[in-house]
Amino acid sequence: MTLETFDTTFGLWIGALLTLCIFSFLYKDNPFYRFAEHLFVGVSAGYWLVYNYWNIVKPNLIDPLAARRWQYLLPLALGIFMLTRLCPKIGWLSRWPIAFMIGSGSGLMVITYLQSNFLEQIKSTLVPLDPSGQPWYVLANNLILLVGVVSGLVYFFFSKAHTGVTGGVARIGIVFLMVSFGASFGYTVMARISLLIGRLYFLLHKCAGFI
Amino acid sequence: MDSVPTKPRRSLVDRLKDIDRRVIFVFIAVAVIIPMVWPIGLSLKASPPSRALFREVESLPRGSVVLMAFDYDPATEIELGPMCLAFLKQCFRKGLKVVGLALWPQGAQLARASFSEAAKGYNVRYGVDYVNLGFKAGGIVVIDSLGKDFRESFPVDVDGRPLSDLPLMKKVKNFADIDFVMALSAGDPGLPFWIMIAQGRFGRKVGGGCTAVSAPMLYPYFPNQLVGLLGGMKGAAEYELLVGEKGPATRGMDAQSIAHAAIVFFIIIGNVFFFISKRKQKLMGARA
Amino acid sequence: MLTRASVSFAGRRLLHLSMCVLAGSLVLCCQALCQSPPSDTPPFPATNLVAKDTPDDDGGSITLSWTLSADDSGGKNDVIGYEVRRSKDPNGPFETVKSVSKGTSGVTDESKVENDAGYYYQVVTKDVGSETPSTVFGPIQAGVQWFNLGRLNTLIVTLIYITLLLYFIVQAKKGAKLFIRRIAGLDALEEAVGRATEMGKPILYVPGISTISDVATIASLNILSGVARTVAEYDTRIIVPNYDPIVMTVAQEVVREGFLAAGKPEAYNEQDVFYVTSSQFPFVAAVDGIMVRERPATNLFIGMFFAESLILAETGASTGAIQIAGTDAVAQLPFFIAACDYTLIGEELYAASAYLSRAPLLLGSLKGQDWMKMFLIGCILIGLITLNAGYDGFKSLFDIPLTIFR
Amino acid sequence: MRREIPLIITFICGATMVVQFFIPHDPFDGMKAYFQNSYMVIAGFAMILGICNLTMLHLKKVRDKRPKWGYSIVLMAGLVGIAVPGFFFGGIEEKTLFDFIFQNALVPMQSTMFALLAFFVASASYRAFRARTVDAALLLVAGFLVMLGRVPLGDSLTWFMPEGFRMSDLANWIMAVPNTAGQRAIMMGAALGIVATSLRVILGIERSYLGGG
Repeated sequence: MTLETFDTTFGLWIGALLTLCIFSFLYKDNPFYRFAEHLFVGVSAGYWLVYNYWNIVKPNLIDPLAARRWQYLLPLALGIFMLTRLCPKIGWLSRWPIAFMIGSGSGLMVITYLQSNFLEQIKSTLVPLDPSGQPWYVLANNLILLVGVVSGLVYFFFSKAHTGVTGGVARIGIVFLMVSFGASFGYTVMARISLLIGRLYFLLHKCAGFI
Repeated sequence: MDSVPTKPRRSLVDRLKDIDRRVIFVFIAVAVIIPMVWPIGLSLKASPPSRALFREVESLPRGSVVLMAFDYDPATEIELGPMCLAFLKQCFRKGLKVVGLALWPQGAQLARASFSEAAKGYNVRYGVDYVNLGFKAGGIVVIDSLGKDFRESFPVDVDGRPLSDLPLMKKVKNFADIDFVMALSAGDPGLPFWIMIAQGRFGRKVGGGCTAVSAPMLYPYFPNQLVGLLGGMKGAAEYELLVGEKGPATRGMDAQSIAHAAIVFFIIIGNVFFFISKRKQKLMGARA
Repeated sequence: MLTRASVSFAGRRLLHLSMCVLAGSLVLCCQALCQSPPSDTPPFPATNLVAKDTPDDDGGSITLSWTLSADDSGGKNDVIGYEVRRSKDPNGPFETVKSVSKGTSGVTDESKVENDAGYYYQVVTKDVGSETPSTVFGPIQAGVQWFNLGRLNTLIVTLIYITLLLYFIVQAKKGAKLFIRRIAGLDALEEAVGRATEMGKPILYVPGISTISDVATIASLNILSGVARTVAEYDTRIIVPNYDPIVMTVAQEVVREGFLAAGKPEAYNEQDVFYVTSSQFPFVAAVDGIMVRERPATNLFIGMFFAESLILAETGASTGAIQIAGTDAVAQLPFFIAACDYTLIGEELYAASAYLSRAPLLLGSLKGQDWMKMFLIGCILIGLITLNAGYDGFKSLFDIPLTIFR
Repeated sequence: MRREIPLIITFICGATMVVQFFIPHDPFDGMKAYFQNSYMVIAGFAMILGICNLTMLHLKKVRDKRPKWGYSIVLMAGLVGIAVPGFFFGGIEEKTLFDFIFQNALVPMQSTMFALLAFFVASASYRAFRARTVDAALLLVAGFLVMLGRVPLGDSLTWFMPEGFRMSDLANWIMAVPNTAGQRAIMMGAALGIVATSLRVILGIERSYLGGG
């Protein structure tokens, strides 16, 4: 047995055991699951720490600073401020980087969402209703789409009680929302089953050589 | 994860209505495992896109060169891996030469495994009948560069051997020497780029395989830009059927259909029990 | 991870389908015409070459367009492609900056274009054995713009929205009475906290698995602030596992302040607001563990969620907890609706902080949101009417980028 | 001051991000990239904070010999076991110890956790897809039809219908029309909520993230 095949076989066995540990949760909480869960959390936290260093902190901070690009001192300072949380006395300084992140994040969201979810969605809702030259069902579909979007939006009116006309339209909106939820659910079922098949194939074929 | 403790003296219907979820779990597990171990071979008819792909490859003369793209990762291997195996077996049986490459980083390793698995039982040699060029980042740019010279993006193969040492690559310079392109793709970069460049710009025949989720988006390319398409596990199972090699997809497809049926069945009985108990409650209410 | 984008694909599918069919038939036509044998005579040149500064950018780019050669998809049809050549001198020498395949009638040149330098361009039509240059166009300069006209519509919508929000906020400040409809999921919050107190069990609050820059997370932390206060008043324990260290930091502040506001700062236990890991499934494994071991009476899943939503909600349901979820992740809403007792859908999540605090400023902005929705519906209706009257100018106002000024 | 400065920072950063979107000219054109880079760096530092929190929590459990403290040792072992080789022995390239642990422990557990969904999707549909109310009935019918339309069974059940009106076509129609309408309404509404919340944050109206709503 060469080192490489040993590696592969050993790795497969670890993978198989951990897979079974996680599956055991379906029966009930048990020491095997608890073991796998804690290992899982520890390893993934360590993984992210290392990954963060090599893929973010090093190329985006240390390398540019080593090349004397001083504009990177600001993120360095903010990053260090973030760590002041560790000493309670000056912990309030960590609010600065947090404010920076929340502020720039919010600013980006304002324009991104107005552009992609407002303007673009309006545009894709504007479809010709003119029956000439189109089969009747295209027209019908476009009308249904329109009714669905408008009534769905009315459901989200907060400053009006859902009574009278508003209530009626909002009710139609709920119908569309419910159909949409049901459909999305049904659409996903098959993909989820393939995930399980993938896992079982790993166990039965690659590990046990069963099939 | 125990179920909610049940009150004593509940009727059978009530108890079935709030069945312990672990019972459902067992049914699902059985519905998936049994067909995987003992494939049933539920009647499956190859759809036109799968059949078209099969016929196209069958019609290629012996010695033709097929370029195969492994643009996926382990997460989608269960869907795309079986397609790849069935397709490679067809190529090896027909005496076609296969050049593999990957636009996804983990594709190169998957290609290595697939080649060695498919090569079992066929008299094929690495370098002569098939090569694995490995991974190259860049997506559409890489595909574009193949039109000029393979060596631009892939100066060496996956193990670092220069292409000049590989007999097969001596007669393959660029797209002009490729007779067929087969792209297995799980997303971006993937099949649409191959269609755009290899088919659109260089006029190569392109076939493809994709996940079930992205199949509806790619079907419209068939048959004008794509000579054939395999969609998800179903497409893979169809191809296994055509090639005559019942493999993992046939098993998986059986498992998927039966598990799906099990869920449908549970939804139906859930509603039946629900209505029975509702009617009973109504009757009891009327009596009281 | 599943993304928000993955769900909107169904909507675009029809459009995509028709475009693909169209593209497909075009290619077929080309192939059919390609059969004629190549010849040695040079192709006809490309004509009407025009170059202009690429609009709405920071310079370094020039956009070119031309009319295809008569031998491209017509005539002898033996054109294989075009080369775009550039020089600072009208007499050359010209260097090739881009080559494109046949049938292409425009490119953007971004290869080391200096701003405010005069360039001359030429397009060379190529067939197998020969080539024909077009007339030279120039000089043309690349420049930097001060305003991106292509985004004017986004700016106008932004300004309208800000005005509406500020107007109603000012009204609210002046003391205008503002109504807000019932939101069942939020009404249930207090009841859910009360139930946990009665049972002597903790409450679990998961603020989503995203970062602080996701507005859904900020909305969730706003709700947490209200929940923490109620929890402190009821003397109940609250457990907040976190996916992101910064969200954890903020969550700690928010919960501590909640206890402080309820007058019970000593009851706050910082170890109950903790970091787990920034990886989706290990995080879920840990939260599942908490649910089956601590058996919280109430689970709140509020914020941004991905494929793990159903794992959390089903495990929670199996422990018999009351569950309230809230997210705007369209792909995950169906699972929360199926497995939780109450679900805040989309915008309801963002209305929550106003609903819970009844702070007039927040209520005012809610009113502004409703007016913006009216504006939106108005745009759709006007657009449909004008479009069906045969005028598509209104629809083009929503183009991204806006091209009416080009 | 402890509260004002953060509010000012939030406002300036938010306003800058909005403005840079409309102005391609210097100095705004590079602003977004610079902010995003800084954002990632801060997040990188914050990771240390997270790890410290996790470590202290579990070391405390071990020190106090709290119930089941042994699992905390497993967790710490996992953390150290992958971090040490990742930092000091070979980095994160292929065929390192770090990569071995990633491929053979992390990936299988991740996929298995994901695969649990196959079971949960079944149990959730058993409980939720019941025609208790009109709304639930709508959910049930739409879900059921789409599920059937996705497998060959659905089309065989509707063999008597003309081509184009079978179960799979119906499922596709539900996905393309009512489903799109519902999702679009949610997306537009949510977008307005997101933008309003962001603006409130930038303007300092919503400030509970600083603690003390």
